[in-house]
Amino acid sequence: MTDPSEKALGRRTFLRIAGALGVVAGCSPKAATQKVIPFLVPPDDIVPGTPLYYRTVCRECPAGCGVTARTREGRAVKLEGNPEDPIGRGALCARGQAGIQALYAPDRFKGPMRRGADGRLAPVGWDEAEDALSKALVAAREKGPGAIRMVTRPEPGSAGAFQEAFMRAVGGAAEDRLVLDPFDPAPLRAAGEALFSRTEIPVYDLTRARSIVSFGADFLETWLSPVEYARQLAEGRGRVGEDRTRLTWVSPRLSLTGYSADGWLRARAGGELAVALGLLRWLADPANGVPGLAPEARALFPRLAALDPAELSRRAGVPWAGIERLGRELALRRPSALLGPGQSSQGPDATQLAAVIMLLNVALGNLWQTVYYGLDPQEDPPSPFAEVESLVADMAAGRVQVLLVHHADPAGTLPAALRAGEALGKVPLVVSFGDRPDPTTSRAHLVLPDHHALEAWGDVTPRLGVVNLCQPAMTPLADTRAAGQVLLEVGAKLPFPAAHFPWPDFYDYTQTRAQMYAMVALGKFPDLMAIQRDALQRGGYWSYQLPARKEMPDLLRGAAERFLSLPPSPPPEGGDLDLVVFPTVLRGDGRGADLPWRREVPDTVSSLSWIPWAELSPATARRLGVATGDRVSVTTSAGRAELQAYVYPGLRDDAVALPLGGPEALAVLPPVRDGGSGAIAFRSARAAVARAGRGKPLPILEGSPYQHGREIVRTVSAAAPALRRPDLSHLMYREPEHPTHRWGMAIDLDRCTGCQACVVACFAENNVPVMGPEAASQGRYMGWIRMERYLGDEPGGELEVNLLPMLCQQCTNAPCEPVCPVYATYHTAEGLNAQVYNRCVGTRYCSNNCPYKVRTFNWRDAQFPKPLQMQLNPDVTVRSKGVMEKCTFCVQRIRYAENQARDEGRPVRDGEIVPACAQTCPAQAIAFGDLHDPGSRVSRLAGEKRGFGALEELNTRPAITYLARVREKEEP
Amino acid sequence: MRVLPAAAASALAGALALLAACRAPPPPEQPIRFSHRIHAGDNHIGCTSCHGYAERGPVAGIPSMARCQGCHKFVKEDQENPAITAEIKALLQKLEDGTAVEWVRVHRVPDHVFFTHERHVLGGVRCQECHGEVERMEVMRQVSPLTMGWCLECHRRKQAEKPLERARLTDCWTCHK
Amino acid sequence: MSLSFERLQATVRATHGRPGRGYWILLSLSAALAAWGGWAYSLIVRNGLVLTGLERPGGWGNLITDFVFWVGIAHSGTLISAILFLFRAKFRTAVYRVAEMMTVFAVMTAGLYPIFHLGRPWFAYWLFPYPNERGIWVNFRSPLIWDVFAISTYFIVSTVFLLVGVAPDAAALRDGATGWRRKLYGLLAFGWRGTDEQWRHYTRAYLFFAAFATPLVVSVHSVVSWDFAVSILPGWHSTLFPPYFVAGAILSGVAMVIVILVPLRRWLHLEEIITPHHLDMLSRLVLLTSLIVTYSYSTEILTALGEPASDPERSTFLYRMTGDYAPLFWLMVTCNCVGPALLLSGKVRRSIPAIFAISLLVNVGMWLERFNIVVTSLAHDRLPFDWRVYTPTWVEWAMTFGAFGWFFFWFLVGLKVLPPVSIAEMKEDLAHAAHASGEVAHAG
Amino acid sequence: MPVEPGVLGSFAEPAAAARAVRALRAGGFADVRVAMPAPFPEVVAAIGKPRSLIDFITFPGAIVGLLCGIALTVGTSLAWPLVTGGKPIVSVPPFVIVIFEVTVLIGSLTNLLAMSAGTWHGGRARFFPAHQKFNADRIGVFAVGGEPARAERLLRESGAEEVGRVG
Repeated sequence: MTDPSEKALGRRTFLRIAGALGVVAGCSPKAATQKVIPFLVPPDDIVPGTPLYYRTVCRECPAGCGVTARTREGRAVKLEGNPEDPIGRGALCARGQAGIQALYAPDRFKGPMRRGADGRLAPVGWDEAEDALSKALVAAREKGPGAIRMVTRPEPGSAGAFQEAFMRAVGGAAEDRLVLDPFDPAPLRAAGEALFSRTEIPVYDLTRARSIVSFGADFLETWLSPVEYARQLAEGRGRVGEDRTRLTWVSPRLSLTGYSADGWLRARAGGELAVALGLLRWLADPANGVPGLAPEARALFPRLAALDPAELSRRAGVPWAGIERLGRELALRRPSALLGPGQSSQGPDATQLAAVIMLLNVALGNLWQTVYYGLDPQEDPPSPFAEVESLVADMAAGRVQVLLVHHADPAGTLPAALRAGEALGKVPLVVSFGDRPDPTTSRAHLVLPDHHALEAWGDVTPRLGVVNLCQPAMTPLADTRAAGQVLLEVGAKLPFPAAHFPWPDFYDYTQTRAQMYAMVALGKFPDLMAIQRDALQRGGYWSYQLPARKEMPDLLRGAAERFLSLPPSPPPEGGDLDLVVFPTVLRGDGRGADLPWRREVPDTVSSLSWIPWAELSPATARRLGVATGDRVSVTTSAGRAELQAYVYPGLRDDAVALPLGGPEALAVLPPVRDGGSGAIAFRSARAAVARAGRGKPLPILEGSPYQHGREIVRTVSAAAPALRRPDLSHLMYREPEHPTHRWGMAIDLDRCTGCQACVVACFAENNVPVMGPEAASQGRYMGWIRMERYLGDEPGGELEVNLLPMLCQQCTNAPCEPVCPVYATYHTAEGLNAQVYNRCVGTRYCSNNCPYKVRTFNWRDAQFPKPLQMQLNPDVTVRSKGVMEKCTFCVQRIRYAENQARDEGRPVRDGEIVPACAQTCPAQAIAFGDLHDPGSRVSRLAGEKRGFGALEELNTRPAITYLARVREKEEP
Repeated sequence: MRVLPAAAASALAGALALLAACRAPPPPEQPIRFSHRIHAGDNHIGCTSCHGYAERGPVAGIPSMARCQGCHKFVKEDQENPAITAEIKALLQKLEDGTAVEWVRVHRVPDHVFFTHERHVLGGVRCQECHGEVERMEVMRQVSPLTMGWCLECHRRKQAEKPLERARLTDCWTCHK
Repeated sequence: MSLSFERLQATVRATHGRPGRGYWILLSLSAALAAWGGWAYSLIVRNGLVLTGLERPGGWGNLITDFVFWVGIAHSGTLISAILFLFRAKFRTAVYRVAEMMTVFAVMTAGLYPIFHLGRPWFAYWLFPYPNERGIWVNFRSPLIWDVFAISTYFIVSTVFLLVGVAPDAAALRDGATGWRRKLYGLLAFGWRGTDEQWRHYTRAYLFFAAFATPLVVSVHSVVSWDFAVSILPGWHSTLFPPYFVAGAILSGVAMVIVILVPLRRWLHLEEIITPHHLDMLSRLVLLTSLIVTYSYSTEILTALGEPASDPERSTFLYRMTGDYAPLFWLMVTCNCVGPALLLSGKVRRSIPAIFAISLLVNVGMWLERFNIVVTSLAHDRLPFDWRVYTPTWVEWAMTFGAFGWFFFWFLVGLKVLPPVSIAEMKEDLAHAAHASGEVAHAG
Repeated sequence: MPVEPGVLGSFAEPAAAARAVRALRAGGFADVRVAMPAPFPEVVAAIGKPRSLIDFITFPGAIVGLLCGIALTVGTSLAWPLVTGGKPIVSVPPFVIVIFEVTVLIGSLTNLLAMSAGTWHGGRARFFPAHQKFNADRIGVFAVGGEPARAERLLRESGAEEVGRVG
């Protein structure tokens, strides 16, 4: 029997043929005879050479943002956020943008495989594979309970539900199916349980918060729902003065999220709890007379009074004054939101930290203002970590006969100290539904590759009232099958009646569930079919709204008290530095972190790509005799890792920081748990760091991270809200005129978080080639946008991080243009700085003369290993070696929109043209439009007092206006 | 001052274009000897009724097999001309097998040229202006050089009519992206 | 001096005698070096500039440095022959032929680099304005196009100048020569018979050539300097560049002449013709131009240091003197400023080894000067975040040294076919020297 | 083609040759020709031929070059006006550079042509009896027409090494 998606979409198989029709840019121009193969039957919704969009869901992280997949001639070429989806609202993060590369990954499995006697995986037929599995299941069931286990990523939807059904059918208990999320915010759930008996993840609405304090929760990178929270933070930004949202970052390390903060409380690793308790103490203290404090909080003071401020500030590693300052701010600025813990602050006392933070929210009356319970769908929540451990133990003890692994990677995403890899080796039959090699599939005996999300049916419920629907945007590339489908077929082969499911195939199963959702919306539409069609076109069923304040969970009596004492400080063993591990946007928890874009695009904080690194503060580096680029060994009680050092002033002197998402950090994590929730304690170890010799040249982007007094990135404050701009009125020549449009862009640096989503989007839209680590270390990074990150004015000076997303400024007086001998670059009538690849001879003079250095040169021919070339955007030339290239403001999109407008006989509407970077920006920091149209959003922004042009004193007249970051003085 | 070199350049372009046209390769051998003369000429079938995408997208499109079948399920032979009957038989065979005819491509522009039929057709450019008197062609062949100078010559002419709103017609990015 | 026409002609013809082993060794060495460079370049053509050390921001490196260096070398020739001709500087006669040969071959070398450094050299012909089917021409606002015109004009004019000067000598040599040489000189003499009617037009035309060449010389290196000066890059953007570059070019050129003449006069036994007096005169030229160059250095630096600390220009110059490339900078200063300063003393000027050594160092220094200008400025642009150090790869070095092989190969060939000194003009001088000293200017 | 009839004397010294030329011309020999390895000023003076008129070809040549330069730069820029760096389509300063180079190029090439044309006449075989030593170290004075005897005498008197009749 065939895959339902093929049945349902049989038509799409023709699109492959259509591919032959479109002149696909990039293939070498040959005059040799070409074949043109017509359709057998023309698909009615396809016009070759024009895009076709499908709504589906991003599965790169549990946030579950809705996406729109743009397809051309039947192949998905670009992912964009679904503007109707309440979570992402049309935005997508860097990882989401890169998701499409998993679809075309060259190393993707071509079909089912089985490990032969020689220990190698060999292709095998689906029937044979499924037979093998069913036999094994029958045999395993004889061995009694717990012999058949399943590890899966959170699947809040059909897939999960069906897995549960299947496991029941084969006689498994609920805990035999293990939901694994390495970044599971279990402490939040545990704290909710303890305080309000609500085992839930709270949902935040930061739009209303006037002050936000994050205790190491990287809510702009990976924490809970980063795209959503980045947008919410941005809504409170971009204005000077009182009503601008203030963000305070409490952590030993200034992370990317910290870059958006107005204040950084350099708490020592583990000091976050002391800070939180200190805050609570200060707020509850009647002496400080904080108005409108929740009575519950006041009641806690007697207990809190026992805490000695001096001790608190010692444990926190910050002066008491700093805590008081923050307390005062929170007292004044209501409502606020206090977030945490995140991975970097998730220690042995994570649940207590989570609870104290929640108590602070309660005390300040943030509950039901900015912090909500009752929105966690509690669909398929990650299992308690204790279960993970017991599973590993069972596997090691040989009690597990069959292990089904579904898009989880226990061997590659859990601390090495857990020895999950070894344990897997003890299981007779490991079955993986993974579609790409990873440490777990490399240990699997049977690989039954699942579809990529863009090839499959399904649904995801990330939030109560949000159901995002998966639908195939294209026919599967390889001989893969939906995991649910495989289970269904295996079930049919099993001798247990319970496993013979009523649905002919998995597609029908998803549809029956879809009907269930559709019921809700019934009435708005004549019939279910209409609802389902509509939902499929729009991408989901949404009845999402923040709950009204009535169902207030009251603090359990006496629940708070046990969180109000400082735990004994841990013995200083294992080394003289605190080990800080932190997640990054691009590496995530490590799954799919090897995708080309995710490795090529540099991390904003270190500007390093391709490799993991160890951060040390300048003072510590000096003490250890380490310079950026040297190899250092990081040793803890758990293990040792050797990486290259990056000296970073945004880190405490008593800490060393490693990025998560790779084996290095996991190797040094000791098997310590959070007391309250049992979750992994990412923050517990102390590490010894030693120099281990010189390293290879670093694949680093940054030259000097200091502005050297040049005022490149400018800032404003309430005191000085307007910028002084150079007088450029004395012109030598008349400005070239732009008869129709003058395309321009405005980038709000007060909103920009440096999340790199725009960069990856640009790679995807413009066929920007990936050149690899050597190229990166040679300064041959090809990205059309790069995140320039300045740490201050002079080395050793005050740390003031300023981001400057640097892309072609489309100057009116572009220095690059007159120096080109062959007119390969010039100024168009619409004010764009055109680069004509097929005219370029590659003198590189334009790049030399570009003050912004935004032009990238093709030092060699770019490689797009099959089938990655299928992702290439047919509307953009693939550049050959020896050619200069650069940002074009996505001219292909401009021309597309202008073309549409012509067809409909109307002028181009403002906001109709959206370059890839602007489209995906979670913070909506980028605006694009016509500067001639005074009503356009970009014109309004360009006119703001915060506006400035990069290096504008050169009179290049950039078309990009940067809106200065707002830096308020610390409030008294 | 402006016209002289422009004239020179375009004259030269024209000359070269002519040259290119002259040394255009002989029309390629097609798997089925399809005759535009019979279809477009004798039977007055409009271009877009087969090349359906010409008004909707960049690619004009080769008629689908289903489209052929539309007529040829009735037109199965030609009494007076057995040769034609043979060709039709060949097509019918293909339709029976449910396989597609692998036509040999006649018109092609390099990959760095982003040409769109839609804009030209909707802009009122007659198909024949570029493809020649197709309805007279027994065998399809390329009549225009499809070189940059040749495109430009027309673009310049059209731009001269409305210089302002047609400024884009001589913008490199109109064809190269 | 008692050098007769006979002796003179004999000496010159002697230079064209059967080449010895030394000659062949030198020739094959040069050829091998050139071939090595050629091979390196073929790698670049096949794999792209990925094989160089270039990056962003460092878009230019060794290759452009070499280009400027060789254009500089090419300047001595026309300077010595044309400008000194107009100034009627007597010492010119003995040395200008070698200088002119050098010029032509140096331009032949320099001209290669703009093509070598292209990303797509197979489209190099797009840089020439020719009517084309695409109807698109070249951008005359681009300094690179000025280069195309300046360099090709300079090449053509100096070649013509050389050959015209050779004609009478060729006639003189033709009569004594046999075989292919006779044919060749017959060609080069193009019907020269030395009649008054011919001299009448010849002398006049020669004057015009000189008159054309002189401003050309000045323009060519000004244009090369504008490659940098018209850009907005700190360290390039400077009004000082044209005179500074011309002086530098002459400095390197004359130094190169000395470096070549000193061994040459020994090897070809031209001591009588090219006397220490001539070398003295040349080294005075070196001294003069070196002083101009030194002045330019100091002006640049001092004006930059006058700026506020935040000024990129200032930062760039400080970087040159103290940054990653500082050693090269100071070596350059030693070679170009300190070394030639020694020539102030007549004793040094009279010591041929000293002159030779100093000139050799000047050539090293001048290459470094161009490297400094090209590379350090790019490595230290306006956005500190992009600062990056450029280091050449072996491929670039191969092409740099290969150029010397290429140059000397042609020069050695040239020596064997063209008279290394102008016989006719020497005769003229001799006649008058003789006349003055009343003796008969021929072996009776 | 035979050399025109006349008397040829060869001299070692420019001064002597000059004397001979003057004597011959004083003696009524209208057409006195000289061949010499270098343009000895005294001899040239003695012959007293007017300055070459090459100027009148070279200078116009340069002007033509100038015009070509202007036509090329301005013309081609206007042929497809592309704005670069906000500078005018016809930006004079950069064009001047190219125009100058073209002027020099075409100017010196015409100069070359003019010279070749000018020297062609004096290079013909019949213009002067071929003798290689006149390219080497001797100066030949050639009196065309007139009384050969007188010519010989005058040449000898002015110190000719050899004297002979030709043609």
